[in-house]
Amino acid sequence: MSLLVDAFSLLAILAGLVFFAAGTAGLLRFPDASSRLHALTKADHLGLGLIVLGLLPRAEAVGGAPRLIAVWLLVLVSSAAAGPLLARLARRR
Amino acid sequence: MMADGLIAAAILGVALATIASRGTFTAVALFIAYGLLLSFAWVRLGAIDIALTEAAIGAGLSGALLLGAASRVAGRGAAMDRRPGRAMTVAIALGCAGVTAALAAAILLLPDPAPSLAPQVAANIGATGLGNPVAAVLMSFRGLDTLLESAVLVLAVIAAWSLAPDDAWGGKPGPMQPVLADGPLALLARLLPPLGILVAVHVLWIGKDAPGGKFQAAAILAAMWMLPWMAGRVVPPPISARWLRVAVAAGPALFIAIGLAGWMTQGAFLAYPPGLALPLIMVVEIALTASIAIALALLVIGPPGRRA
Amino acid sequence: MTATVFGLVGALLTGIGLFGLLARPEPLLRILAFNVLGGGIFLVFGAVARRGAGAGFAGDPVPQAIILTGIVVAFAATTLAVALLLRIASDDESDPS
Amino acid sequence: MAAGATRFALLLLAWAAITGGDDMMLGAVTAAAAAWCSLLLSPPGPYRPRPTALALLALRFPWQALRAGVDVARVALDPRRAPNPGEVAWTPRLPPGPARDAFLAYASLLPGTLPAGEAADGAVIIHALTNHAAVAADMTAEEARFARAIGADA
Repeated sequence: MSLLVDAFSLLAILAGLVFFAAGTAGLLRFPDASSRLHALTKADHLGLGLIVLGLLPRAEAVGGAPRLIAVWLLVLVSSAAAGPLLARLARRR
Repeated sequence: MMADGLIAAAILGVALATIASRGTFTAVALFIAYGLLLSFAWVRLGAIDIALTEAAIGAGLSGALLLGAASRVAGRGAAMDRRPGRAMTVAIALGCAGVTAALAAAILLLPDPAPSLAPQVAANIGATGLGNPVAAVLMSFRGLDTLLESAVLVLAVIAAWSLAPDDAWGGKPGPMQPVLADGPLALLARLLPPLGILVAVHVLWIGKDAPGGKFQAAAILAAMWMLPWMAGRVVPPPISARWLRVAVAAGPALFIAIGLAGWMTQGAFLAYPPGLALPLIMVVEIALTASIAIALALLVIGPPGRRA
Repeated sequence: MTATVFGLVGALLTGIGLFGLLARPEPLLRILAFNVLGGGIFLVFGAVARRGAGAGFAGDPVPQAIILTGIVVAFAATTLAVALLLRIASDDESDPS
Repeated sequence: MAAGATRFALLLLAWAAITGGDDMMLGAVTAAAAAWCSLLLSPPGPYRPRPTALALLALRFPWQALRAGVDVARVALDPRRAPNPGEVAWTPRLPPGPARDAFLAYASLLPGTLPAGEAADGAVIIHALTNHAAVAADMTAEEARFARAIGADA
């Protein structure tokens, strides 16, 4: 059972890292500011979401798991607002 | 060990890039990354309280302040010194290398076992009722430092305000903000402050037993106040408002009053009566949080500026 | 080990920040360099705190608390420097002579 | 009043999540202050959210986030695929205001779309990473779903 949980954690965290790497690759490779923002907002929060998913079964204290989810939600809200904000500024240049 | 090496290399690379960068905007962006990487270093050094403060104040509030400054001095020939000549640059580099070598030698030649006050803190922490040793040092063992520091913030606000041009004195702090009824910033200004209040109170309250406390909480509250302010959703008070001035000074004033009371009753400035230490410390913590939050926000926004 | 690594990083950052402070003529970059320098000093002090770990604490809490105080005071100094810089810039603009 | 009570309850729940259920008395005081702040910054709007439609939207979101992330990751990591960015003007049905802002923020997390400012005629500029042709229709469909969830389609 715990082996299964460990495998799940490992897989989810590895997948999360892949998306972080993809987001960074997009940040470096994409031609314009808005495309780079696509990479940051979409790949990074998915990566973080997968890492949070992988950490959920390992959260020790009571409240550890909801706190992890709260972190993800806050990052989601801030990236959802920051993406359009920066895209708007980049377009005005 | 590998994590330490990677973090160290990243910090050094970002610091070098900050110093060497051409544009001020790039330099500020790199500096924010520097602050965030430093907080990783603090986690590795077992100093979670410092990591939180560095991320909130060293990277967050400083970043907002410096980005604003960079956009306002961009394209203006602000007064500049002469660039040092080649020989002078080499001399400066040699001198700085000497400073680094001396500090590095001091680190490598530290006595073993290192001198430490940790046992004394552990022996006396029970008297404060606190579980977080850093909070105990800040509020009790070295309470005078914390008191002076909160006074520094009040003085910094006074000094910054006194830089306002004569015709702007008494006006609203900071440059004029355009009112944004809609848009992403307005959305954040609606959504985030209630959640930020929850997180700040949690960070303040948990600070008595775990990493956290007034500075981290005050930095979050300051950001939550500035956000609707920048989106034009709340009207900032003019710096002539009496309640604003009272609020900035109230926390340190209460700290001094309790310190004096300790002098009267216990015979030492800032001594807490036995059994009452924890409630008194928490009252001062809460009052200081409010004062520090307002002071931090006022410092980031800056003095009133000329109306364009 | 960790303490030594970050202590040496602090020493290097102090040198880097000091060089930027003295060698770069742009005022805002000097403010940034001053903060890089401050971060280095704090890290040196933090390495000393880490070596003083004991009595169940991950580091000596006294230097840790002083560093915390230092970060806030350095921030106050930075805001003041920025306010001065912006005031000078706006005076230059309104009075170009 | 009802809006205030709902927000208070949600914020108290958030407190319980963050703290793990400790100090609920302090949590109640804090949530009350936060709810007051929320009402001040964002007075209740005319819409009444529909719980089922909202839950469906929330359940659909992880799938959408996965699609969006895979989409970007494929373009970013595959050297043979290059991004083909472009801008599409799209006219939202939601009137300007918090509801439209919230939808546009939500849309920035959906596959392939990133709102990037307003055009002159009340349209919104959508920055698309690859597939421009389908963007406007997709946005309209998503907007309808979103409007149903927050009760803005009546």
